[in-house]
Amino acid sequence: MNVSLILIILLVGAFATYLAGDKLASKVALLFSIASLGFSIVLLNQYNLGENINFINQWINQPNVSFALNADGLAIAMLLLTTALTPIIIYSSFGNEYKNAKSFYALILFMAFAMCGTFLAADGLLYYIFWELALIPIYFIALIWGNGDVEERKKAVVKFFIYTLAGSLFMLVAFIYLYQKAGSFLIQDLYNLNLTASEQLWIFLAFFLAYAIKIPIIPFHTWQANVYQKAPTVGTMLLSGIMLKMGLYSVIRWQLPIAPLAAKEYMYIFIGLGIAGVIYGSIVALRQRDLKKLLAYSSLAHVGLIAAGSYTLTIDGLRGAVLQMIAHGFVVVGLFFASEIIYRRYETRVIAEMGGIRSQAVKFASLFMILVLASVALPTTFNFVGEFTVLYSLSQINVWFAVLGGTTIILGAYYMLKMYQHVMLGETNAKPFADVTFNEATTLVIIVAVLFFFGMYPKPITDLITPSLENIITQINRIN
Amino acid sequence: MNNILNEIGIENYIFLSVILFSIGVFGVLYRRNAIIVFMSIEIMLNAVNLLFVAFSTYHQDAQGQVFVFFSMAVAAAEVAVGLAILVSIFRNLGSIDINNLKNLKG
Amino acid sequence: MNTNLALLLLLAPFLGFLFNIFFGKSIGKTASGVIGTLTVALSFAVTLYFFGQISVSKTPIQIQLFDWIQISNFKVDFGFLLDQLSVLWLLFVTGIGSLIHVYSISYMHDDENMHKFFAYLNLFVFFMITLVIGSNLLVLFIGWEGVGLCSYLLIGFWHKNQDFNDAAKKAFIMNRIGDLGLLIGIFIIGSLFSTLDYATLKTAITGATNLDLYWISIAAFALFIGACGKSAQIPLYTWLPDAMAGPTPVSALIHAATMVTAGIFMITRLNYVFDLAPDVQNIIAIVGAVTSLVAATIALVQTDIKKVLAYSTVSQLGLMFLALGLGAYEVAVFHVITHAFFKACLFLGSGSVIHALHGEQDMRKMGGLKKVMGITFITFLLSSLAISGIPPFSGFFSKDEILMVAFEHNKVLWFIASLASLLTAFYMFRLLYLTFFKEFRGTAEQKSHLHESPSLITFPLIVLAILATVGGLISLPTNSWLNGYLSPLFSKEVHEAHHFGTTEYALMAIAVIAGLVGIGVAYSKYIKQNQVPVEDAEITGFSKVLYNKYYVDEFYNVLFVNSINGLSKFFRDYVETTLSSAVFGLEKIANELAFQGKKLQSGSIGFYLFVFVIGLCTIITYLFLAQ
Amino acid sequence: MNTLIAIIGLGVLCLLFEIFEARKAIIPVTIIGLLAILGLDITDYANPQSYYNNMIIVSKFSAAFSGLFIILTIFLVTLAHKFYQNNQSKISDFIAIKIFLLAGAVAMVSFGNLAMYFLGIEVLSIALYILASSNRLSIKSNEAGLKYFLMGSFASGIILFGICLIYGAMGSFDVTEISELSRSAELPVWFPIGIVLVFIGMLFKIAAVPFHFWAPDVYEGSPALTTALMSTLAKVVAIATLYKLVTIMNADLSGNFQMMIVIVSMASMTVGNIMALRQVNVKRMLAFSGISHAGFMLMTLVSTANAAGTLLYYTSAYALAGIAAFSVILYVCKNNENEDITNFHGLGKTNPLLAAILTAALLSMAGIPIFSGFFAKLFLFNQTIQAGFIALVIVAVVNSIISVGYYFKLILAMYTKESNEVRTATPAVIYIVAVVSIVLNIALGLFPSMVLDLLA
Repeated sequence: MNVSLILIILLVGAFATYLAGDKLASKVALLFSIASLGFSIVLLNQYNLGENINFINQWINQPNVSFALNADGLAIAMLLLTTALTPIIIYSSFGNEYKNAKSFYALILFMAFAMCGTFLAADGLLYYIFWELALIPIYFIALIWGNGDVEERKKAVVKFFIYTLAGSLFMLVAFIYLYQKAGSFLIQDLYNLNLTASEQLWIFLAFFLAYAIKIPIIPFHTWQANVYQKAPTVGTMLLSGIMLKMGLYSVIRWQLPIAPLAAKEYMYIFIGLGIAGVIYGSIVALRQRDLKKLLAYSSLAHVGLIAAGSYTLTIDGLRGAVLQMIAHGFVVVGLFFASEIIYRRYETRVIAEMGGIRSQAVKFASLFMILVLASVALPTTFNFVGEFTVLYSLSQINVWFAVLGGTTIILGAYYMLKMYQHVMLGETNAKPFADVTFNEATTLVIIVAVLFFFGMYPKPITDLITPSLENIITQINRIN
Repeated sequence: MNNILNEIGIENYIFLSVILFSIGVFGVLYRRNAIIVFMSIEIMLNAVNLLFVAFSTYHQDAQGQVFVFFSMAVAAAEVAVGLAILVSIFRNLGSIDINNLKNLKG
Repeated sequence: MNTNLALLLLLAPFLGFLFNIFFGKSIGKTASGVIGTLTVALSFAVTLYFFGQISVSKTPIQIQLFDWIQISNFKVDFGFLLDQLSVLWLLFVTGIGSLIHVYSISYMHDDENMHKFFAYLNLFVFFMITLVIGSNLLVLFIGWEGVGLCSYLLIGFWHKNQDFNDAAKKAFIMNRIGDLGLLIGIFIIGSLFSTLDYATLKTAITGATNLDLYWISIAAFALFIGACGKSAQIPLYTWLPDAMAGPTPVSALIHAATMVTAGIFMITRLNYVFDLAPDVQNIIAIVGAVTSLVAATIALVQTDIKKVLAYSTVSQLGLMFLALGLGAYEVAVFHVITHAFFKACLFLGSGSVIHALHGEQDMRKMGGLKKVMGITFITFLLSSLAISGIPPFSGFFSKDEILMVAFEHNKVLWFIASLASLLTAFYMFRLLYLTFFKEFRGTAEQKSHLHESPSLITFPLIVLAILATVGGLISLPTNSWLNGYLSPLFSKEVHEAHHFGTTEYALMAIAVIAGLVGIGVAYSKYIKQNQVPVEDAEITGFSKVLYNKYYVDEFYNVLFVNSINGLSKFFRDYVETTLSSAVFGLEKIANELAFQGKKLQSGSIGFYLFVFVIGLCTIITYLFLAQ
Repeated sequence: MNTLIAIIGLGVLCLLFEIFEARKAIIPVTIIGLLAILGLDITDYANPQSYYNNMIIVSKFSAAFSGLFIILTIFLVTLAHKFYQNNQSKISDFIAIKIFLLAGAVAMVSFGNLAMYFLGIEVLSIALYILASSNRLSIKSNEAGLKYFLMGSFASGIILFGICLIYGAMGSFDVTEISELSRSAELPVWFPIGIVLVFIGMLFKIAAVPFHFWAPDVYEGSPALTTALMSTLAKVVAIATLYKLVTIMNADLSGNFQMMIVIVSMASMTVGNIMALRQVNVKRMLAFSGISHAGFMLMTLVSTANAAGTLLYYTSAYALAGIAAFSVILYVCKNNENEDITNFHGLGKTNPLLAAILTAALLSMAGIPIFSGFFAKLFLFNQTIQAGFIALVIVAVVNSIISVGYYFKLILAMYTKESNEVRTATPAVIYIVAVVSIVLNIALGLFPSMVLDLLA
């Protein structure tokens, strides 16, 4: 019983979904995603019982590549995030009709497969392969099922693909270089390398390019807003909910421990970039006309904060970053779903064309409100726990970082409430707005429940991730 | 043994054939008529053949001469094919000026 | 036992909230109102129990529930601390809370979303309780933000009016600015003392030697910013007057009695921190004094009955901060309590008036109401006397103590404060005269409907008026029960009831005279010469500046709001496009190259061969002739 | 050796079938024959030795590559079945020519003597000239043929001259002797010159910059099937031979020489990719992409230490992807004379499977993981970095980014544009070839050791 089974379930699920045909595809996909969720919970148990759930197997002899999956607390946390969000996302899409649904849902599961692989891989090359694989399904999802003018969409999506690919290819070069040094791609061997400062700097930068584009950290974010806007909401959820976290996770798992000297040397620059992202993203979000674009920039701001937290190289920073990753994953999925709910009724994403919805759809208004509050990190929501920890870690580096990063508290409230006011409040809208359906309600309620539960009781997650984060910290602080 | 080659010196043979070869090359470069281009190529090949013979004498070794036959046969085959192509081009275009053949470009 | 009771105390309003949200609409307005009220009353009962226990045992009750947030050098757990301060606060939070709930049952009865109103009120009480009984700064922060949220929800309760929504948003965001300060303070305290728990913190500070005073004062300052946001002090006070957009009971409960005093609560809680930062204390004192004066001046010319009360609240809060800054925490607390009584009463009274006039808030259209609205008038009068500091009403004692402390420390501050209280007396009676005396200036249609409010409204008024009258008894200058009760909280010795000498009596006299002068001026102006404030258009000179609140809002708009929005527009339209075109630029270059390259691919064999030969020659040269 | 003989025998057989009026049988028999020959080749792989006093040296290297050639030929012959159905009369000739071409190819990788090498290269080239111009009535095809012929024979002249100089310096055509002699001290200056001339001739054959100009025109002009053959088989043969030459003659890879290779390979990949960006004709686009791939393959030459496996892997990955792509192109462009991208509009809807296959092929060429193209690049980069040419790798990386641009142009056309014509029923062979080749490609990706270890 080991983690490879998760990947198998999802892969088989993808094929099964494709074969199930357009009628059944969504159901089958949901089934398999739930199965994977259940299984990852089983894994969690085994892990807590201290059983060995890792999987390693020689793959290529020359060069020496092995199929190594390694599930520590951190990986399992991210695994749970993925396998929990996937069914939610799939379930949320029941309200839409997709042509050629079988391919659509198959791609979703395949993407989940790739992302889980990325989180689990303990071999550099394997990790890289999963990393790239995750790109292909989202590319097609955004391209084929996306919305808006085809030419525009093509431009945005191709830019996204090439841009991200460009980043990751340099990471590949870095990995090969490391391989030359270590004689293997296994993460443990890479950790044990003793690289000179300059080597570390170059490797760090190569990694950074890949991650900064994926996360995204300004000024590498230009692909984001357009793709979010053009992609179908399901795709946007996958991108913002899980895929961004791949980048952040990789920073913690690969970049920092492998090149700690560089990370320490230039810490301020990268924290600064993250915080700049916070402020920039928040300010740009203020004046967005398109709801999804606004959410995209808000998510730019949040991930900026998370990145800043990770680059503090303190246990608090990392812990906060991971907590915030999970929290943000849920809340952003909820918010994008809310935008989709509006779109289903009003056929528009332009904020100016909305307004006066609250008086027609009370349930929806309340749930949406809660999500907004969660995203501005109101205490008792999960996001507060993460944001608090991150800001605390920043204040440990330099209190001004905390002050600047903390502006997200103010600006975030500003643009989110402004958005809510113009989308939901005001004189009753002329166009009728049916309140949430059962499907929509349940989806949102699940998300909200998760946010509140872990907001009041994050201990389980904290206990899960802390040991592995401490290992990583020791890696970072190792003498070399 | 004193054969003529030692008196003249192998270098001169090389120079001669290089010159011939170059003439061929220039012919190929500057002539428009496909037939003449063929002939220039033939000059190139024959320049080489000459050098082959020279070397084989120089080394007192027959391989070179054998090789000449190879290359002649090959050249013949090439020309056969080439002429065939030319004929069909002439059928289609009514000219064999290679500067008229610019449909494929960009 | 205590744990369960504490949970009951906390969760009763929360359950009320849940119930009203989910079933409120179905069970009908009155029922939901009653349930909302009962839950708060229940908490009040529990509070009374704890009050008894504490005042007997004098030992705080600590309750740990569960681990909450894990930080490297400390962990924050979710727990309660019930001591003298928190229980005292609970008393008037839940007490006045339940009174206002009763009031609202009648007041909000015409509103279709009454159940939601009560749900929000309950939620507010829940968060307020959390804020008060939290055992550490982070639990306080939950309540802190929670009450902010509820005030947002309640100010924007009539969400169809975007102006109200703007006011709500403004309140929330200005609070958030303060919250950031509070957070920073929490961070610094956390990293200095590795704890956020009040008890541990207190021992840590009182026990410790060679404290890092520099950082402590920074922390104190940050915390003070937080308090400014919540308690509407300069520069973060502008949200409070706008917050009057909400229903009047909300103004009474949140924006007069309870929430706005959270800042004072926090500073009193952490008095041992602030005692270590004298500079910050000075700042607090000055800010408080200035705020009280500025707000009072603005209140002089306002014509909206609730706006006047709002600015008076700001000014009173300023006085409390003055006291805090001078280290007289118990005095501040005393004024908080008395203020809660009379200000709640005033707001509810104004609400009663507005209710009678069907939503009319402009004093220029009122007058002569004392004939029809007897009870409202009486209660209003009593509270006005109290706030004006006329003995023997409660306000007299509390305000007088503040002035005395001020006099001891700094004459200037004392003068400002006295001036402020003089003005207070003036504008309060201006309000009183314009509203209740002379002839009714409203429309005949309104006149026909004039009526005294129903008992559900008058009952709370009466209770509060009584409290406002006798509330001073809890801390008489000579023997103060309050000071004794609170003394365990304060690290430094509470200066006991002042030995009464001539100065003290002189000060008292001055204060009273000041109050009377204010009243007298108002009387001559509005009764004798029976002036009525002119229409907005005709306001001129300095009073115009006052009427427009010194143009502070406009100033803030230009300075912050517009600049940020402009920046946002600039980023959106220019920076974003430039950045993305930078990426597309590379693509363009490649395409241009391709375009040029296609010309090279000319299709001429001659050229191809030529390049072939050139390449050949270059390679040969490079390899053999270059050496 | 047996392989070579068998192949020629098969070629003759084809011609005989023509005489005996058994055209229907030709393709099946050829395929079966080729499969048999593949078996033979495997036995050759098992016991390497040399024949006819070193005229032919069968080594693991030659056998492995011959195997690849044979497999490619099988695919091409299978495709031919549909391609020539409209002019049945020529079929035997074309098949026979392909078989002889294969013979030349095998000779080129298993030569032990420059004479053999020269013959092989000429057999291959002449066969290609014929195939290029095989569409008599089309001017394009004629032009392609002539261009290829003129430049090809010019290149042959260069190669011949090079051989001659080598012979002059060494007095022998036997590669083993030459390599022994070349180790000895002072050599006449014209020995390295000869090597370089031969090298340049081969650069022409693999269409490396600046000897690449013929490729796009010829690829575009020739019949699609021939283009497929050129871009897969011919290119692979050429690069393999070049590799063998460089290794076996251990021509002194002096710093300059390596630098030359590096520059040429950089130039090839860059020019190829940039030029491909603006192409509308798919065959032409793939020609340029072939040029850039030639540049990639040249990277193996800078570190010949144990690059053979890598080269084999890269070539098979590239060729298999190429076959898959061309089988789709053959299907799409069957009815219309041009191969513009517009023909691919809406293929994603009208024929999802083929569209998916073409996508996979292109992704493999672009080097996206799980397709063998990615691993090919990976191993290549790995080796090159090992050899210390990091700059070259960086350029290669940048190029693979550019390449995505035009590969995706085709994918986008298939999935986002609306179809402009009704598709005819798809012949089974297309499916078979496409599916089998792409499956092989992915299999290589999943189990790279399968191929790598052949020449490890």
